[in-house]
Amino acid sequence: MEILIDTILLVLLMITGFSIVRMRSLLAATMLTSIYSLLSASLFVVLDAVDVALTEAAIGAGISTILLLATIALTTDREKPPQRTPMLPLIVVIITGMALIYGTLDMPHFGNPQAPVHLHVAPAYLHDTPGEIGIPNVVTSVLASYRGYDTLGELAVIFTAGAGVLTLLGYRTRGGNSMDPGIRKLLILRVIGKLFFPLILLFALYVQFHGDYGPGGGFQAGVIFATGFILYALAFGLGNAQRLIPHQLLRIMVAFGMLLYIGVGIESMLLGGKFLEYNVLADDPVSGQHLGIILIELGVGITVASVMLMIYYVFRSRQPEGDL
Amino acid sequence: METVIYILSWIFLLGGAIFLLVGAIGILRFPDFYTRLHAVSVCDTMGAGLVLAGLMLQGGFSLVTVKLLLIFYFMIFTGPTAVHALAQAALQGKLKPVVDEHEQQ
Amino acid sequence: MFIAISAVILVAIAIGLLRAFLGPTLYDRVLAANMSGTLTVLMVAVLGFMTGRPEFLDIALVYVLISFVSTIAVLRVCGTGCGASRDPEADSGEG
Amino acid sequence: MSGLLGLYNYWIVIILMMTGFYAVIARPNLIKQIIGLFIFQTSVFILFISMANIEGGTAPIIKEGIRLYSNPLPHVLILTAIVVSLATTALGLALVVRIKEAYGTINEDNIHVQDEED
Repeated sequence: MEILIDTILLVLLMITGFSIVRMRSLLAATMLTSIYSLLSASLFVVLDAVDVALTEAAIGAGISTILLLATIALTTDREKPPQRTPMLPLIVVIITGMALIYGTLDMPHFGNPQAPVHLHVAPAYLHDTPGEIGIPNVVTSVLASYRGYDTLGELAVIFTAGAGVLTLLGYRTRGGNSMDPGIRKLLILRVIGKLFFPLILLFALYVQFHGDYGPGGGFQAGVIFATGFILYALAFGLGNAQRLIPHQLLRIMVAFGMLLYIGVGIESMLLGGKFLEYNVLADDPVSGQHLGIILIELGVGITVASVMLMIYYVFRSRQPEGDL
Repeated sequence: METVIYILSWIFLLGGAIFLLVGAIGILRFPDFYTRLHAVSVCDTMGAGLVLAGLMLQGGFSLVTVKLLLIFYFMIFTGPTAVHALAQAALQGKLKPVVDEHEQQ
Repeated sequence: MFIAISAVILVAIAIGLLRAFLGPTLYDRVLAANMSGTLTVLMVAVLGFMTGRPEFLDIALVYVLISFVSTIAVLRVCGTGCGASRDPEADSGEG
Repeated sequence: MSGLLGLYNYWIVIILMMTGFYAVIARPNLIKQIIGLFIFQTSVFILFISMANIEGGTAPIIKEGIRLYSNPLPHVLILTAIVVSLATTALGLALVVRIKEAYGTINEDNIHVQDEED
């Protein structure tokens, strides 16, 4: 049954992809990109990747759509018709596609349990997690414990990207605490924004700390946190959001999350283990792992949330005054 | 008792599915943006509400029901707010509704 | 039976997508995206029951919140300015 | 799953990948290129997640009574990759904003023309 839904979703994704490329209005393309993201997120649910689905929904349909919109607001909505003939790119694309399809002929079939991917490392993770780490969500245990180095690297990439955006665009403080006339009209939005803002933050905390037991973890929670503050900024104006979480605080938080992560690693070295070996953090290895994973996830969450929110601030603060 | 709840949940689920389909046909067939808003409301309230109610009956009394209730609670607030904001933006953007020409004269 | 419900939801998503392709105004596309969000939430919920692991409703919850925030974002970030114009290519069917 | 349907997922992924690739190389508009890159990235995610799937398996969250789980390793890789993809997309968009400010256009052809004039 699931294969049927999988098939239909893939076809819908393909159609959406084609029409995104054909759209000449960039805003329309952005809206379709958001739908595309939601569709791929539901595909991930069908394919059992619940953690990935959570991330993709929060990032693809949420923040990346918002960033695209902010960029369009700063640049232009119209795409000029291409002057070059699209023949050459089309030929390149078709030849590459053919080569890749030829390559898939040797691949193990979809869902085959004997595929090489499933034979090495992964069975060990699935088998050892309950005993060694003691948490049900294997994705979290692999992310935070078995492959903690990788995650540190990913976090460093996010940190660097945040720093890069800040360097490229710079940051301008918004004077005043006034709400622009556009917001004044949206009374209902403000009431609902006030109602939902704490709920989203609460939910982000749940995702953060429930990540050991269900889908969730630092990456997802960080993005949801940032989305909550973005909702606040949308409903009450950027100036008010920046009074709530000042930009300087965000800069500190970005570094703090990274330092927390590295600090846990160094602490485990000081206690006689290897870098990021959580077993030594407590008397009993399993509770050491628990403590280590919670701290690491917290570090990830703090950095991701503050980088996302900082990127949003930076993009939006470039908008001309009064246009916000 | 169990069979009654089971049958009831399927009635809810099927009813919800019908409302969803009707809403979807509406968003495709209605002539202009303002009328399409109505079609979406059908999906957001009756469609979603009935499907979630059917799932609640299926799930029994557990954490699942609480989460479904939360989803329903969020939806019942977010749907109308989003649609209201959209309608207001469309009005401010000077999007003219399509009106029957006979009534206009 | 759950498969029937999810089939209906998929059909509704497909129709919503069609409206997103056709336009003709930006608002129609936002509306279609909003509806797809609602339908995706329902589909994830139904799928959770279908696969027998309904504890994944957290994902559906995230979808509700995210699709709301992104709908609001379109209207607030772009303001009334960029949505007012009809996309010209949508009318001609160029897309 | 056997026969051609077993490779169906990969083929659609390749078509999606090529759609994104086409947008990147054929469209002069920079934002459109970034959207194309987004499609490309998502298709790679789908490829990995398809490979992780095991027929009859469920999500890798250990629960009593379930024996077969999907492969968690690709999930971990893609989960972090999604967040990183957003970070890189943001960097690309920041560059686009700067290019717009410097050149007054985000059309690649016009930028080349302006570069040659200088």
